[in-house]
Amino acid sequence: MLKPDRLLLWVAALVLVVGMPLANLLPPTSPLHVSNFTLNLFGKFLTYAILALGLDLLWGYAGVLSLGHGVFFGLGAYAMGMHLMLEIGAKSVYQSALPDFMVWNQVKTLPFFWRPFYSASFTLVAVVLVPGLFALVFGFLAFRSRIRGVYLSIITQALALSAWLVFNRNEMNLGGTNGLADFKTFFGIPLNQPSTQRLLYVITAVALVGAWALCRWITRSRAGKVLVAIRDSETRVLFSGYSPANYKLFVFVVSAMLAGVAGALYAPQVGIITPAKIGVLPSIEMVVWVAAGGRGTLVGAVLGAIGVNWIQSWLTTSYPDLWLIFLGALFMGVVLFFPDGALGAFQRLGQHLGALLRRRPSAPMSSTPIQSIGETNVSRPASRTGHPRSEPASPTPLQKA
Amino acid sequence: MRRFALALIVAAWLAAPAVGHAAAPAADVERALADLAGADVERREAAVAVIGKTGDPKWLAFLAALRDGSVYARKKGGQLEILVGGSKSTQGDKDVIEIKSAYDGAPLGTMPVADLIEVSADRRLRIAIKPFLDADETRGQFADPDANVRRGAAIKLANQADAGAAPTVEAALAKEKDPWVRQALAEALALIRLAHGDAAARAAAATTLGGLHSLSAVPALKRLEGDAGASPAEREAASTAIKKIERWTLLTTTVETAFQGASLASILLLMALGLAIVFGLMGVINMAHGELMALGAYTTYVVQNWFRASWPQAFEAYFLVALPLSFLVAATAGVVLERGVIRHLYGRPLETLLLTWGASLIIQQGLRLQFGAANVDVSSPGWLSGGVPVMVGVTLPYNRVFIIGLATVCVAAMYWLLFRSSAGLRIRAVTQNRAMSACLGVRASMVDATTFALGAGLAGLAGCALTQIGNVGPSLGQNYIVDSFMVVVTGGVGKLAGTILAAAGIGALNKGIEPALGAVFAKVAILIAVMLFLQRRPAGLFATRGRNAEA
Amino acid sequence: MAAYSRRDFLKGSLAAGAGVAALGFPNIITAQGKEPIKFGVLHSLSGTMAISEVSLRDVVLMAAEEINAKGGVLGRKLQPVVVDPASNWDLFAEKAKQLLLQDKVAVVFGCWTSVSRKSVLPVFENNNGLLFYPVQYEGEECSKNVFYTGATPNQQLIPAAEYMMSKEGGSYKKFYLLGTDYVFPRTANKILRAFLLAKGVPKENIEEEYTPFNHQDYQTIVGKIKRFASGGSATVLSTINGDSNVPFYKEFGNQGLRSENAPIMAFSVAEDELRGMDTSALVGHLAAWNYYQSVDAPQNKKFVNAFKEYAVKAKLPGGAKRVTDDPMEAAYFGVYIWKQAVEKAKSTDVDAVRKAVYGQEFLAPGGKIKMDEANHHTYKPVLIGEILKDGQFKVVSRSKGLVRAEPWSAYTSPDKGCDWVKEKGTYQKKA
Amino acid sequence: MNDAIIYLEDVTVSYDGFKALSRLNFFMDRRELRVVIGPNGAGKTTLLDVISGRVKPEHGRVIFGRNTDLTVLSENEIAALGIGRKFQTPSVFVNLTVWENVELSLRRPSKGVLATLMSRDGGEARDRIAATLDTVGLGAKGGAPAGALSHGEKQWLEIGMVMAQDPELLLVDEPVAGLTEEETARTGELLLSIAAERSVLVIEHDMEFVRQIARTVTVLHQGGLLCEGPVEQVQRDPRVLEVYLGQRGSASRDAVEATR
Repeated sequence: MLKPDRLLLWVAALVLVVGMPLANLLPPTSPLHVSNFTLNLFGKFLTYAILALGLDLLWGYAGVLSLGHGVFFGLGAYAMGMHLMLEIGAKSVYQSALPDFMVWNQVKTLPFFWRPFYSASFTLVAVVLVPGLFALVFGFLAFRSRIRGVYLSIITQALALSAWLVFNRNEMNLGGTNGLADFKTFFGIPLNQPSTQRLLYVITAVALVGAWALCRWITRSRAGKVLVAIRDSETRVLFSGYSPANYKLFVFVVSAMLAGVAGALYAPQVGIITPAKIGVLPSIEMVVWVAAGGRGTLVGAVLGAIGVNWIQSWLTTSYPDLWLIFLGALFMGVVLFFPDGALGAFQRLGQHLGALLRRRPSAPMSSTPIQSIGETNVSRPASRTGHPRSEPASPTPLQKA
Repeated sequence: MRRFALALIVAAWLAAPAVGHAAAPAADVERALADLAGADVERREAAVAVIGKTGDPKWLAFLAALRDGSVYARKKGGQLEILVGGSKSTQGDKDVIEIKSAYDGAPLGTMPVADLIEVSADRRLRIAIKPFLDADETRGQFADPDANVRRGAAIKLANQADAGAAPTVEAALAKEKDPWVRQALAEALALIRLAHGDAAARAAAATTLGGLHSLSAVPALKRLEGDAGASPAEREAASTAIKKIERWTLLTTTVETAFQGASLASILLLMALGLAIVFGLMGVINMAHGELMALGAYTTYVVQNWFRASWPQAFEAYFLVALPLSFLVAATAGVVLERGVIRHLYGRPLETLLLTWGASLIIQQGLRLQFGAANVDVSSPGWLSGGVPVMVGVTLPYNRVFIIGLATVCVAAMYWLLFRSSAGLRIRAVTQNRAMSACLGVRASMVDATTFALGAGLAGLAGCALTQIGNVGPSLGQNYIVDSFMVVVTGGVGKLAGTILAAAGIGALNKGIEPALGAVFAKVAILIAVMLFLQRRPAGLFATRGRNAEA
Repeated sequence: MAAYSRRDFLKGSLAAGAGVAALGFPNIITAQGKEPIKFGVLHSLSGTMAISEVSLRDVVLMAAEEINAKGGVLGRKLQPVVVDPASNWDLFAEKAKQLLLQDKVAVVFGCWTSVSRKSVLPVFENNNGLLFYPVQYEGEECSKNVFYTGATPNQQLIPAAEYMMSKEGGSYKKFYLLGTDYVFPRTANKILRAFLLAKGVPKENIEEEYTPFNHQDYQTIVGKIKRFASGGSATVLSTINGDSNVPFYKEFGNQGLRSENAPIMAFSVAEDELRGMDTSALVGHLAAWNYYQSVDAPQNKKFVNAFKEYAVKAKLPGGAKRVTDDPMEAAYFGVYIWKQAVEKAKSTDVDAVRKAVYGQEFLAPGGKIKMDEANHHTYKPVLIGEILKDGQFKVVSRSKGLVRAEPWSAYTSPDKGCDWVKEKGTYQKKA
Repeated sequence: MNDAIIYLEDVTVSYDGFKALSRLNFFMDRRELRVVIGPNGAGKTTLLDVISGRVKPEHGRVIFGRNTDLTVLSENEIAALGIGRKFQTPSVFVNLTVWENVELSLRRPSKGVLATLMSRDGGEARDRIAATLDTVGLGAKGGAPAGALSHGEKQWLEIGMVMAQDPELLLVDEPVAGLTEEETARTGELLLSIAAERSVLVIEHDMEFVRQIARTVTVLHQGGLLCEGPVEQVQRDPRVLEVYLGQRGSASRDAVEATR
């Protein structure tokens, strides 16, 4: 017998994976119809959600705040994009086998690192491995030398900046500012068909569910507890015989891979990937999604990613000038008042209601708040005090004794 | 062809100075003036020649006015009268302008700009005017008290290398004292001789130019070196000179690079200083630092406009007012930020990071709504534009010299404040042990506010300084924030010395490799370097080692 | 005021859009003719590009108001749908989709950077939309669904280079090609280089260099230019993007370089950018465009005043200080070209309108312009301007008559052409 | 000497010039409960840091058991060898339950990422956890979040966690700082019971407590070994009186400070 909140979760998942595409199949006249545009939009949001899951695993659980996840997202997206570019072949504006930008960059032969991407299977692997390996190297250097807390955040931010600079450079043969665009087919299937978009959506949704299952499995395992422990007291973990560096590295790589997958699914759905997705700002925005949704709870991360972006695409239409102000306010509000994000807010609400209901002998529905959905909700208000402790290396001399 | 003719005329005129002046405009000049007001390019050019040929200083002054675009025509009776416009001003709702007669510049009162037709001098006309004025101007300029003016004149003659100019230059050289002007004059003379002298003179000139390290002579010398017709002596002289100059160029390039490094370092330092203080002393990662800089910059902009409007005569001084003001404005904003939100988050650096980033977005968009998305223009005061020559081929821009100075002052001030003043004592006390200093009656909250205000103020100062080299827009801060953070992290938190050293190191390194790698990859290289550096010292250059704090 | 009316428009359109999307019987709505015609405005109102693009939104909305004031198009009012892609290239694609699929707009006026155009291109082609692109660009593009009212390289770069080589230009012999690192400067310099070499300029007299977006520190580069220019007769052909220009020109002046000795010919500096600059350092330097606010023509005076009034009326920042420039003019007459085409086609159907656009003529503020009969680009005059103290341009040279647009430069891809009447877009010329 | 549990041979540690330990020689038997005392800055905590691998000595050797050189190992490797450390201020995982705290500390064949991902605890492990919790008197609170425990309970939980590691050598830093009389007494018994089958190295200020538990006492002074022996002998030692008991003031101030 499922708990009602668990049920809620499954229903939500079902609606996302099956409901939306089916609704898209309905005739436009039916009230339940979901337009291609909306479906495509949500497809994009779901890719963000995948990334958010990884980021949450890293930040919400292990307490490692990466401000450079745009890079891994970008790596995945570029890996996929490169394959799609090569698929275009001579159908491009210049009717050349080379990608357009190479033609106007006077590149005569395909650069060596492009060649492998002719192979679909290689691409599918690269989408995960390239970000993974990159994260492995970077993380190894960072965690081995015990760069922690804010230091790590700033280093990752620097990483985002330099990656952005490099990807913008046309000499890199990655399309410079324009990035990779104008994809025609997705592994042979023409992209401009609604059916393809629907397919992509379903793939993304399934990938999201998979990613969620993976993260849940990790957080439920003892390793998951070790991660939380690291956030609480890295030294204690160290002296309990675990190597925090390895655990951080592990989760860093996993989240990078998830980001890569997200990017790979993003590129064909949006039809373009540019360095603009890699830079400092996008990377921080990704953090907002998690923070807003509720860090430390997987569902929160997903909610945040979808919610924030939904609001963005609405605000940028109806109140263009206010978008940034809203984003900023959201940020400050979350940090100040809802350290555990929207989900946390709901939960506390739920708990209050639960309390009220429990007054009466027969509470109609179980008062278990949503928090018990899957995760060990690690960022209850307790975690607010938990945080500074969790960063021995944090430069603050002002820790209240 | 025409140009050559003009050159000859000028030469002739220079050779035999002080021709008698026509008292009143002659008929041909009258006609020329009429042509000037017309549209026919050829005739206007001819007209310039006519007026120029009179050699009358007053007419030359007129030509100068024409070139500077302050010549107008007004309908008078049937035809147009040519006038010279003076300073503009606003009377009531319309702009009016002082007008003077074309010839002797006798004031004719003021009249609305709208009623005047601008007699413009396009590029072509100005090229026609140039030789006449050059000839005359050089005279005036060589007499000018300002060394830079005299030097400018010399350089101009050097570029033209007209044979006719030689006597003027010699004359000037004879009575010139200032070394830089002498240098320029000698260079001009040598170049002229190189162009027009006989074999011996050319050889001598070549040697001289070599001795003068004249970079601008290299093309001419190269030509001479390769000139089959030239005598071996000349070619020999030329090639030795070229070698000499090239060696010198190497030196100057190094000096320039060094200065550029210092300049970049000082900028980084200015930006990072405030950050370092807030970060190091309070453990607050202030992502809004860049926006506080933007605030400082916009303050400068506002002050400038204010001076433009109210005190045009004191405009040069606006920057001196802007400096302290931008400090204050940013500091105030800082206090608001600190008291308003940040104080709730002490001891949680990551939260402060997110929070301040949110704040930065709001400030940014606020600025955009207030001042518009476009950049705003902040013009440099005279004393911050141009540069000072320090050695042949090296001119140090004043604005950069100024910023280096400013950075030095700020650092000194910080040191005094933190380590010599009682306020600094309190700050350090709170930094080290909040509870204890509270017991000792230090008002921690007060100190926090001051410290943050200080950091913010420094940001404002940096922003103000940046208006002199960069542009001022809502997203100004974004361009700098990451760099500043890198400096702070590399320097080691809470260590001024570290910050200074890091800024210097990064600046120098960056400028050292930029010529080779280009801007982007230089930056990337820096970031990688920092990354590897942190491998050795995870807590930066001057990390406080010591008994490990408890877990 | 207009701002508000726009808001209201917007709400209306959104509601309608939602209605259409949800209930989905657009045919009924559009059936009763008096329904307003919706058009999209796709310019960044926030982010880095807002600097340039906000003005384009303003001028497009102004044009729409003018047209509505004169009774609209086919007796129907124009109704703008303004969206903000926030200088975020993938948001451009998303917003384009939204405009075409959800709001079902008849035409979209938008984009500035080539990357934004490239990112929306597939959207317009897949959904057969119509985009008017108002900015001078690198060419080498030929889309069935885009009309380019800005200049192609041969309408800006080549004439400018020719001018600098000419006697009245100062007959310069050494060229420093300096640009921001993105597609326009890269392609522009590729073409310029090809042209200069073709004109017999030796390789060693051409330098080429790129800096990243909003690069601030030009010390090193200006140092290089100084050495390059020593000995005279050198000029800089600059495709530096708006933001980096101030630091560049300042450094240029401060290190002792003057426009008489080494003038800068800029391809991306227009009046609107100059608003944000301390022009004292720029005076005497040059730019190449197809329109300047200073163009002396009655319809231009009307245009400039109209815009200033509009800016005041709509309480736009800057108000009466606002200026007009080339992309704004191109955006402005783009709206009118579309209007004329719709009236000629008696419908807003994309294919009908496209055919109607071919050969359309219009008396634009800068002078009469003409849409090409086949290649989706615009015949324009070419003007070399010189920067004045007040941030305006003095025209120092103007092309004889209109110059035909060549999307494929004769210097880099002489074998290619663009034609949507006889051919299917880009085609290989028969040798 | 062959049944030594830990052996330091003229170890020197210095932070920016200041010598925290200078040529210290220290030796400890198996199943010994040793108390190290000494005024502030004597290098007591540094001694623990050196043994537990948190600080690497510039000079000297640190031998664990027969011949394992600790100076080349990292903290977690040392911990895995069987050296447990209890910090002065209790450090537990506030966001995990008491049970989970012990569960993580439990001694296991491998504490690598993969192993930890895969393995689930069997009954035997659960019994050990339960047992540990009982010994530290937290048996009832297994489900509570550690953040909710009182100061004393946290101290015991941490001791429990260290015991769960089943270490051969237990390093304890001021275990009774800030505890009530009664808590102090209980802690004392706890340590003594542990010392029955393990070696325990305790650093302490509170002389009362020292007398309660100590057999042999080592006095550190300025990073060097001052003297060593039974409590009463040490207390009579004039040097000790001079440097330490002589300034009981400082000792008690330390105690005060420790209660922060």
